[in-house]
Amino acid sequence: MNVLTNAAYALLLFAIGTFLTATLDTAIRERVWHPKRLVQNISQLVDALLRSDPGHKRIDRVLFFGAAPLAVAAVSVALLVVPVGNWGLAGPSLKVGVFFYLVVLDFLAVALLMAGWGANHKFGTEGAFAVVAQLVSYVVPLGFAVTGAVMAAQSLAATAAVQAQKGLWFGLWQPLGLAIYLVATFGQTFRPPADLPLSEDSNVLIEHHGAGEALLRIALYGIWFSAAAMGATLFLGGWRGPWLPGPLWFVVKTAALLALMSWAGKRYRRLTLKQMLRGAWLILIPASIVNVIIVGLILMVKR
Amino acid sequence: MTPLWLIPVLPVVAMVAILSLPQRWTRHAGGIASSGAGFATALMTVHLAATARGVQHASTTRLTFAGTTVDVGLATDPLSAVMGTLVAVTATLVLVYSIGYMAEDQGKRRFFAVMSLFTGAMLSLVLASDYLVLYLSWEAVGLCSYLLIGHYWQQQNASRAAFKAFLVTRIGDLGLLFAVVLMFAGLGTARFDAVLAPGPAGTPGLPFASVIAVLIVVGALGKSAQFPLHWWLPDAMAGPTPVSALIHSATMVAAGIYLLARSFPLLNAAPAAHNLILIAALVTTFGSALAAAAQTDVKRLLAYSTMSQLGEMGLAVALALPFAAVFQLIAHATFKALLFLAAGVVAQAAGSNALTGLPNSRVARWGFLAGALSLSGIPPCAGFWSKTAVTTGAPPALRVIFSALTFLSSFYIARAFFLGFTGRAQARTSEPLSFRIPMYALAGITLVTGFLWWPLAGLLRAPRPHLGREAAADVLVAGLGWAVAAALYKWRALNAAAFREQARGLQGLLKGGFGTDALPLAFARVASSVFQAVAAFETNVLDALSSAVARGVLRVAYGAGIVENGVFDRGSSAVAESAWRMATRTNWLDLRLLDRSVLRSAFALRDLGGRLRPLQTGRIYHYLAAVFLWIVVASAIAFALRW
Amino acid sequence: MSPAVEWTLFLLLATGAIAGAYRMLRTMSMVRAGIFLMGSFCSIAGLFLLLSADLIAAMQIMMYVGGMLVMIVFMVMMSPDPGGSMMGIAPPEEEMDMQRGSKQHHDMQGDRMNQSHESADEKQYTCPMHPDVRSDSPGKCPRCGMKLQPTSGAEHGVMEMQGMDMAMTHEFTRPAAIIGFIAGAVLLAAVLSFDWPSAPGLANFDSGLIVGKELLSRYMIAFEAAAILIITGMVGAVILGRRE
Amino acid sequence: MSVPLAAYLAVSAVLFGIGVFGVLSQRGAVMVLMSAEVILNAAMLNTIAFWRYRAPNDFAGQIFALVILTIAAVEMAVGLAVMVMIYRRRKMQMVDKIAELRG
Repeated sequence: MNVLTNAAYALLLFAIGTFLTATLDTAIRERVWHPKRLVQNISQLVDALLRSDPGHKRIDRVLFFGAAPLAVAAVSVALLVVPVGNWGLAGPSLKVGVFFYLVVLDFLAVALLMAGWGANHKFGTEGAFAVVAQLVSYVVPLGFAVTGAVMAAQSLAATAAVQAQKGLWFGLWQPLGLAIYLVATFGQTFRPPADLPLSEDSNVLIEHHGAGEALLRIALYGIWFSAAAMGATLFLGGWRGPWLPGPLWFVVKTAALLALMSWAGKRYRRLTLKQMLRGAWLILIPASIVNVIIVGLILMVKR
Repeated sequence: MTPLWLIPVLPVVAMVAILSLPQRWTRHAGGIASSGAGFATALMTVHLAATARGVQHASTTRLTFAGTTVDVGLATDPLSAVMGTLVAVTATLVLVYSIGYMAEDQGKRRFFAVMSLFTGAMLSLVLASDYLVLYLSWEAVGLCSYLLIGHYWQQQNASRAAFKAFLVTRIGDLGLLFAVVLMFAGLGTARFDAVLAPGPAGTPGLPFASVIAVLIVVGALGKSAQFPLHWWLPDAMAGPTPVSALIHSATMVAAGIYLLARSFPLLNAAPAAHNLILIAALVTTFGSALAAAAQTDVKRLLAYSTMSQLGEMGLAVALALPFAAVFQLIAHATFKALLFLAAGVVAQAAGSNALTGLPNSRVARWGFLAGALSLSGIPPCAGFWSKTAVTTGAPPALRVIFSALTFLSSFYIARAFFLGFTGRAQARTSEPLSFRIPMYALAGITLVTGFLWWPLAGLLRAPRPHLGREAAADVLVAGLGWAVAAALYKWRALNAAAFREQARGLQGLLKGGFGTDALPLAFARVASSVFQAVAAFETNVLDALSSAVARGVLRVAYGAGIVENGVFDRGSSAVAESAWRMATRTNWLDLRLLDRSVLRSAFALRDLGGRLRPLQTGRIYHYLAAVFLWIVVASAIAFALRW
Repeated sequence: MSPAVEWTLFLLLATGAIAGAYRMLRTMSMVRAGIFLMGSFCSIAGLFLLLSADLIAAMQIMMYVGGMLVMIVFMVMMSPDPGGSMMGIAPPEEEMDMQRGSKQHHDMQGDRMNQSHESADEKQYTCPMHPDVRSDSPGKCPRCGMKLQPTSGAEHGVMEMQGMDMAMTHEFTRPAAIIGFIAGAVLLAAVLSFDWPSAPGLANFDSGLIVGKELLSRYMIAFEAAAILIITGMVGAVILGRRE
Repeated sequence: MSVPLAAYLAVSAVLFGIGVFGVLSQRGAVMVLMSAEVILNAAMLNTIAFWRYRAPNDFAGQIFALVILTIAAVEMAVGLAVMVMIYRRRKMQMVDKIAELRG
């Protein structure tokens, strides 16, 4: 039975999460506070869901139409592992939780590749390859940053990470880890400074209109939300907090991270692929390895 | 107390340092590194000699391989401590000398590295506490000598000489190797005390004692260039002078004698070994003395003189005077090194080793003179004391031989001095400091060691020489040799006027030398009158007599040279001739019989290859198909068998 | 898990794995082949989950998803016709079934093609220099980049195409099939003829923790060997791949 | 665990067969590489199946699987590097055209 409850939990979290991120993002980017304008923005997205996405004769049918569902599935499975509150759910306490989350992230890249390639268009192909390049180079620093936190928590399970942060948040005594994690999420979830695959001249979502495109955009929001949520769990103590109830803390912390990221998105110009890859391989990966070493030393000293 | 094994290791460390230093450091690092090592070892050995008053050190390590345990290591007893000091001191002085000598040489870095290695190996040879370490360092020393003789490898004769030296000493080393093997077979260990311990009834407890003794002697003969294996030493002079000075006069060639002295109890008991040394030593001393008298090349002359001196030491060992031989060795090391260094200075300046064309250098002349005096055994020098140590111990019959030897050696060294160093050559060479220091030091040592005889004799428990009639007779004979040489080569070539100038020169020396004016003037006047009288006497009486004797000696010398070439050359060419003929015959056989069968099988193989060629299609999937097919077949078989 | 659920899951994943692998070999388009293989590997990972080896499942997915993406990129970069549209351009009308439907000319350099569906289907386009390059849409010739000229259409079976033999498999296919079949059959026979033990109970434990500990204690050598293997492999790949 | 071990082994046998067919029949070098991956996966499935059914508490099986995974990774890396080299020189990577290495 708990398979169903887990699935429900994930989908619910996916829905609320994406809604929250969408509103927060539009709020920060367009500097719009009025609830009416916020709702109007989201409603466009919703009615896009209803319009059909025919695609043209030249597309690779299997890939083109398979992309959107795969993306949404990937994101919801990723959210399965994120612990919102102190409920004894199987997902968050999965023994290989955090590792599983990292693995599932890649499926989004597969979906985008299928979408880009399937569209049988120059921009789509270029965007698809940019997606693959970005994925391959940003999963390594992300993995190492997460390793730092997992080492401190002594287990791969996300709940264990929350438990271990009873005393001091990992983000505080592993600042480098948190920084690398955030920068890597830009690369992984294709948010503004690193959103080359979604830019005008190499857009993965070209030829996608209506439901297909909407689903893919929702999936992108979802993956961004899950990244922020996992970041909050691993580095800012998850749902644990002094006064407020568990889930509220979770929302506050995730919202904080989301705000920080979208602000950074607004502020910096879009990175070219060369800059992004150079940043990942030459700066992030060595830094993340150093971070793991530092954490290891601290743990050895503490133990 | 500093660990014993450090002594041989220090120069090796210096060698490693020299080799590993970056290129731009070699300019002066070479000299410093090796001299540093030299000083370190010198200090160490002096320190050891001081503790030789009964305090014995040993550092042995136990090596176990393939079940057998061998304890190997170094130890000091009076003999090795003294020899160690000698080696270290001479090595240091020669290395200092060679800083100047090798200044422009490109191979300087290699030279100093190998010299340091040699010093280390020689020290471990001397300090070894068992035959195994001794043999290992014996080989290392042989290797270094090969490398150093062949230092100027561009020159054809140098590399050929190095090769010859290495081969001949190898023959000797083989003897020593078999000896060590026999020792292990017999006793299971090669330690000196075990091997040399007197067995029941005086004969050494060692099985095959006499065979081992003979083999040891063969080893010693090879290394010390004695009669059967002697002809490599003169050519070894092709190496740079410091090499000859250190290796081919003072240390390496002396190793043979040290070995004989060390294993003396063994040799004493084996009559075969005893006679072998006697014959070899006798032939070598006389043959090389005569040859030395006929030489025109100063370094070859010194080489032959070394051989004759070594022969003399061999004789001393044969006459059961091991420690006299060792003392002779020590004295010889110092003055022969001095002679070589002096000769080296002028030879390098002149560019050739010819005796006549040497330039005029004050330091070299006085150094050579000191060495010459010591060699011929004139009283104040070391040579006198060691010669008397040997002659006093010798039975009366042999004393005649020794005096003849003294005459010959003083004659040829005096000849060398007058021809080479008193000539009127105009070119003057000034010597850098690094030449002067070792020269003065060695000169000092040759003078001092004489007085060291008493403590050394006590230390080595050797018979003390009593300065009786025989010693005086020897000095006279030496003086006679000098007079003959002087007459033959110096005065006759001069006219009276030149002679007077010589006297005034002496006068000038005396005035400067002793400070008080009155005394030197008187003395000078007396000396000049004496010289005039002698000159007169010489012109009419002595001339005829000495020229006759000298001519006789020369004729004998040339005869010996001719004989030697004739006998050996003709013999070897005959052997070569027969070998060549036999080879051509087998070649005919080989062509007829073997080729046909071999060729046929080759052709068979070739067309088999042709048939197999299509198997190699170059396409990977064919190969992979074969692999998978085999997997399937194999698993099927396995599956069938199990089932 | 109840046996029924387990069986359905097993069958689902097994067919996924086998179908994925098979489709990879049969499909013309390289990218699709990559995706199918990735599907097959994910279902194998699912099988691992069924066998409660969750760490290995996660590792498998991470390794192969990333790996396949890179493989696809390489294939597109290096194969003459990644989109699989050049081959077997049968007359489009009759065989519009799923599998062959995607036979469109996919051109890396050309811009967006014939958005308007004019009647280009009957006419064929060929390159003046390479007559054997045929395509049913204007654009540039993949071989020499020259403008393609219209020409009379010609019936192209997969195999009879002269010159540019674009078939995915080479003439060794038939024996290959036989060997593959024999291999599978023999192993299958071996497997089915033995009575394998039933599964013992499995304490629910944290495989990540335990494998981690084991790797660094008992199986240190395996761990180090694997590490060295990876490093040498990577260095070798970099050196081979380096562009002079 | 109602699904018997034989079922897993059967699946891996079939995968192995498909892999072999793929390696031998495919013309594209990259396709050959991918079929080789299938064979490796078949082997890994076997390992894990045996681990689960024979000795679930001794983790040697899983570690062996990890080693297979490493081998697969390295094989892919080096294989692609070689592919790039061949492609640079010959502008195509059809396995049947590359046949110079022969007697």
